Amino acid sequence: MPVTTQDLLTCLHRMAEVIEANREYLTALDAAIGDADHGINMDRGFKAALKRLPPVEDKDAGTILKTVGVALVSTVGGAGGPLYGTAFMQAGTVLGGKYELEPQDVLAALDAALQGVVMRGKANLGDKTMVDALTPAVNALREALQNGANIADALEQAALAAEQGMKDTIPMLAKKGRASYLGERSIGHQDPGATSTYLLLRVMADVAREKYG
Amino acid sequence: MPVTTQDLLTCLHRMAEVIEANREYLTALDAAIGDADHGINMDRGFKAALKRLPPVEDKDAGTILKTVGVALVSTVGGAGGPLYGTAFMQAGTVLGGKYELEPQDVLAALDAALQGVVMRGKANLGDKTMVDALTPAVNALREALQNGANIADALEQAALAAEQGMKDTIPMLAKKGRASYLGERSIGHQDPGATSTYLLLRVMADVAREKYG
Amino acid sequence: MKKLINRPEDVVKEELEGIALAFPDMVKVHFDPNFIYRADAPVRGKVAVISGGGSGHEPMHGGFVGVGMLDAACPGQVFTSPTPDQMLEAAKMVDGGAGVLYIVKNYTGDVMNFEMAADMARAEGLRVLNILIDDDVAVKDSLYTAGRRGVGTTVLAEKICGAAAERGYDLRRVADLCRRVNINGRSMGMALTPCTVPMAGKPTFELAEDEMEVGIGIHGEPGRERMKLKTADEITEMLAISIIEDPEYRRTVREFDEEKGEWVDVELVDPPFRRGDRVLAFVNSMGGTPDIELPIIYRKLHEICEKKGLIIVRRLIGRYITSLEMQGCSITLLRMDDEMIDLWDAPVKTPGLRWGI
Amino acid sequence: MKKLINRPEDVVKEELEGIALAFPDMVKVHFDPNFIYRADAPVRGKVAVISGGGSGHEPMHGGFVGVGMLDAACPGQVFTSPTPDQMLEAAKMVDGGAGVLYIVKNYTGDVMNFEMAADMARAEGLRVLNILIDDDVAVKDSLYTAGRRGVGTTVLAEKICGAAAERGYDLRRVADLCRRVNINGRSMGMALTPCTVPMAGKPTFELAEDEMEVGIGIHGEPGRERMKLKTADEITEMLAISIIEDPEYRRTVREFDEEKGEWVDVELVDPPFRRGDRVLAFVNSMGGTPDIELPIIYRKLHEICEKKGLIIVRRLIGRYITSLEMQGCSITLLRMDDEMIDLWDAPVKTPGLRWGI
Ligand SMILES: Nc1ncnc2c1ncn2[C@@H]1O[C@H](COP(=O)(O)OP(=O)(O)O)[C@@H](O)[C@H]1O
Ligand SMILES: Nc1ncnc2c1ncn2[C@@H]1O[C@H](COP(=O)(O)OP(=O)(O)O)[C@@H](O)[C@H]1O
Ligand SMILES: [Mg+2]
Ligand SMILES: [Mg+2]
Ligand SMILES: [Mg+2]
Ligand SMILES: [Mg+2]
Repeated sequence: MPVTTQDLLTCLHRMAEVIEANREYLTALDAAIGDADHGINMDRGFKAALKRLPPVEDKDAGTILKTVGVALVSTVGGAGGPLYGTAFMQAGTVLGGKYELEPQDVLAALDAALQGVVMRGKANLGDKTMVDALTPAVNALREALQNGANIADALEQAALAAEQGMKDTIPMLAKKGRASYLGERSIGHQDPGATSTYLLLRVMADVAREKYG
Repeated sequence: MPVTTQDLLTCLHRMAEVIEANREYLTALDAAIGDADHGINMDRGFKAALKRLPPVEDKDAGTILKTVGVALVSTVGGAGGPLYGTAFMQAGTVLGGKYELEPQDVLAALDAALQGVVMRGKANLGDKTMVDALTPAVNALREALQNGANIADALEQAALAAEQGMKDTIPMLAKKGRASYLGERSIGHQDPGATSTYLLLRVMADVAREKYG
Repeated sequence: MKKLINRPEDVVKEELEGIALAFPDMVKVHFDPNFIYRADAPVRGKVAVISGGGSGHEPMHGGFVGVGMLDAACPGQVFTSPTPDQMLEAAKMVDGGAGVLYIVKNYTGDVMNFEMAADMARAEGLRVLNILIDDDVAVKDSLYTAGRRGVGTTVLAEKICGAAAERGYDLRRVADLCRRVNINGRSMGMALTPCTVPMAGKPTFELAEDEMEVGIGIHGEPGRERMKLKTADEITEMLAISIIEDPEYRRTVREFDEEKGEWVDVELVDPPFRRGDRVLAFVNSMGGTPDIELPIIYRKLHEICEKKGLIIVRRLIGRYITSLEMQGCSITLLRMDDEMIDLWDAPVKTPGLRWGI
Repeated sequence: MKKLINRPEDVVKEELEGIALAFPDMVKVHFDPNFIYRADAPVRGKVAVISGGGSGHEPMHGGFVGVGMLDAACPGQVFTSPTPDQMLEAAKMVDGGAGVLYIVKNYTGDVMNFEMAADMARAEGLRVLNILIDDDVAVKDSLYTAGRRGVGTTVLAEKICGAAAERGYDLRRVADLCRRVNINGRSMGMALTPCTVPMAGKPTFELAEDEMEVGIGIHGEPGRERMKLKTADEITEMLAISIIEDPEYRRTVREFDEEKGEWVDVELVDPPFRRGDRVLAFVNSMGGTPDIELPIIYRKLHEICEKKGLIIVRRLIGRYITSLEMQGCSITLLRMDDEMIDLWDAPVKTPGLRWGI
């Protein structure tokens, strides 16, 4: 059973809810090694994105994701805005014209999102950024699908990998973004961007499980 | 035995010590209903006055007191500077040329000091200022001397009256100086200027008792 | 106490040393007694305008010394009136032969010290007049208090009188103008936080996290009233309405009468604001307020003035008369006539206020 | 949290509304997307200079819009980079046909958003160049970090490039000048206290009564190092020596190559200071520092520069690039040549910086 644009919309609404619920948490993480705005920014962005969804709700997945990406770019600001905005826009590009998504489409979209983030931010694995959560998630998704997992199980693997990736940022010394200015003092703190990335993947896995698990 | 200029110098040195010892106390009183500088200002002034004494130590009481008054005017600032400065200068004026002071000279000097403060500051009794400590002190001194007390006992009466006058400022509503801006909120606090006036009179009484008591 | 200072007792001295090095094209500094004066003083034939007061209100007054504003400023210790010898020596240094105006904020200490200084200066043959600024509507009556404090209007009077002196007004005219500015200006202030005098080492008062002081002066003293914290709009409304609806204010002040050769009591009357008045709107930071908050205050003040029929013809927004790091603001409204507007617009070149030059 | 605001989420919007009302002779404000622009924009034939960044650094950048400085400023939320649509619409509004220079502080967010904006503007037919400011010597290497942050030199670059654009320099020349200002400027800052972002509601970090943060940026983030409090002289020495003895600094930055039509990596080198260099000395308050403390810092900086053989030819002392109510300071030294000095002295008329006009 392919994923529908309705599932995608459900997913986006739930992402907005989860981001709102974790607003203070993400901001507190950012206060420790950044500038205390990541949760606030993401929340503002997802709220704005939801507002722009109604006119495109019956459009293809690509249009929906690009709409979200553009909304994030124009309302989040900071590093998160261009990075998540680019991620959603790139994902939208590979899903142009599609109303039903096969597991491979989901993988292609998430992979495009990752490439977008790397293209925009030039972070390497281990730099203590969202890339450290997104990269293992995409890898886990690819592997699970190769091993014949259904979309729900595969996204669960991706979310678990993102969670592990997020936790792995704790001992890292930041080399990109604001946290890099702290040098050694960045060690011991979990990266806020990696955390928001995990939260979004957790939503995807949950929605998939509820529907297809 | 008349009071000598040596006694006067002892008195001035002790006044400087007492003001220094009560610097924080006077400042704290001023913080409650003023601007938290009375102790700091008085301490700066008396320290400066002591520095200017050596060249006039062998001069008459009038010269010594005027030197202190000028020093206070030019280093204390605030309301305290002109008020105490004028007090010492006026006291100096009535003691011009004198090297030995009879009890009546002491009374005349203190009375002149009071007149100077009133002339300069236009405060009435009950306005919650130094006048509320100085006025009863001068009255008590006059009365004690009329009743035949020696200078030590008479100054003790003056100091006790100043102390009572100082305490009596607590329930008063301030009508002069900074404290007047507080309106009702000035009630319940002891006036810093009345307190420093009492402290100076206490020194005079103590020095007189040690020598003539 | 956290401050960017060395020893607390050296703060004013080192500040003055820094000012001398920092603005050599505008001012010079004299030490013992301390005063800041115009680099090109004395200006021959020009009335010299001098002010002074405790330090800790920067840029006032030292930051307003320069072409088109003050000829000299006498800084006292932090929040403590300067002494007569400073005022006297400053007058002697900058007098250009046309006399000296002392602009004095109405605080007991400032008033008494400037009166002594004026007497001493006259004894040395100078012509000196003192004009008081007493514009703080938080002080209601003058009978049971030391009278209204001098606050925001002081800055405006220094600018306008400085421009007048620069234009060649004689001493009497500059003094009359200063009095006119004073009776047309009204102010009120509030504080979110106290401040710490370096020599005292601890805050001048304590405020709970949800409290503010309303009707403060500029010396870190507690205000007229302690209230629960309100929004910027509510605070602005409270201050602005207190100013705009303040009734006629009468009091006597002491001025020196040159004909009689003595100090006399003069009755002054501040007329209340009326619809159609043209005003300068001045939003002042108490020092520690982030600059992002001042336009928020101005926004509401603008709305209220419009509603009350006051026409804002000039504005001043920023930190001009401060209380160290105190957070809070004050509002001043000055009713202006054509002459005042013209003098306000005249060029000024000081470390703290500059335009047209 | 104690602030003169209404709802935290309305702070930037209401600030902008206030600015529009307060400085109508200098600037206008556009909403959705938000930007402040010169009242007389577009100026035909003049290169448009635009900057932007998070709010909370007032007067930077919005306070520097006006004749002789910026054509437009894009304010983000507090401490958050603005978004590409703001930068794009600002460029379209103020472009006078001679192209647009984006002056970008080197923070990941600012850099990415301005790059996206430049691409979008070029897609709409505008000529746009981006120049980075990365002058904070507290960031030692560029290989293991996002590179030096853009701090105090930004203000100086905006003034100097604004004057150059006003004089009719073409886009390439203004961009080259901006790069030259950047590689000749170095800064470092410190904080005595944190600050509170209105939307966050609590301080961005905690500091004990005897601690300070050294090597901070401008976003209320903790600095490079936490230390025991020192005296003003010791702090000034620490900052000044870090700046003056900073070795040659090499890094690659991304700039747009108009010939190739793509972004390219450019290697930049900041030459170290040498005896005999003429410098502009800039002492900046982080926002909440009482003005009385700044000359104390300048005094020591002056002494150190003299000892190190640097000749201070111009000075800027005050609050220009701030972090809300944070107490602390930053020092910037800019090596100047004749052209920069001349452009620095040129008239400027903005809410935050004004002279000669
Ligand atoms: N160059 C980069 N590449 C990928 N992610 C990055 C990069 N720089 C920063 N990030 C991510 O952005 C997050 C911070 O986002 P946010 O707080 O919204 O932006 P800002 O740092 O501008 O305040 C970091 O936690 C990190 O995961
Ligand atoms: N008009 C006045 N007459 C007499 N004493 C006064 C008057 N005004 C103030 N004082 C006294 O001065 C004291 C405050 O002195 P001080 O703190 O040195 O000056 P300031 O108020 O200028 O800071 C008050 O406590 C009061 O006793
Ligand atoms: Mg952040
Ligand atoms: Mg006092
Ligand atoms: Mg005082
Ligand atoms: Mg940010």
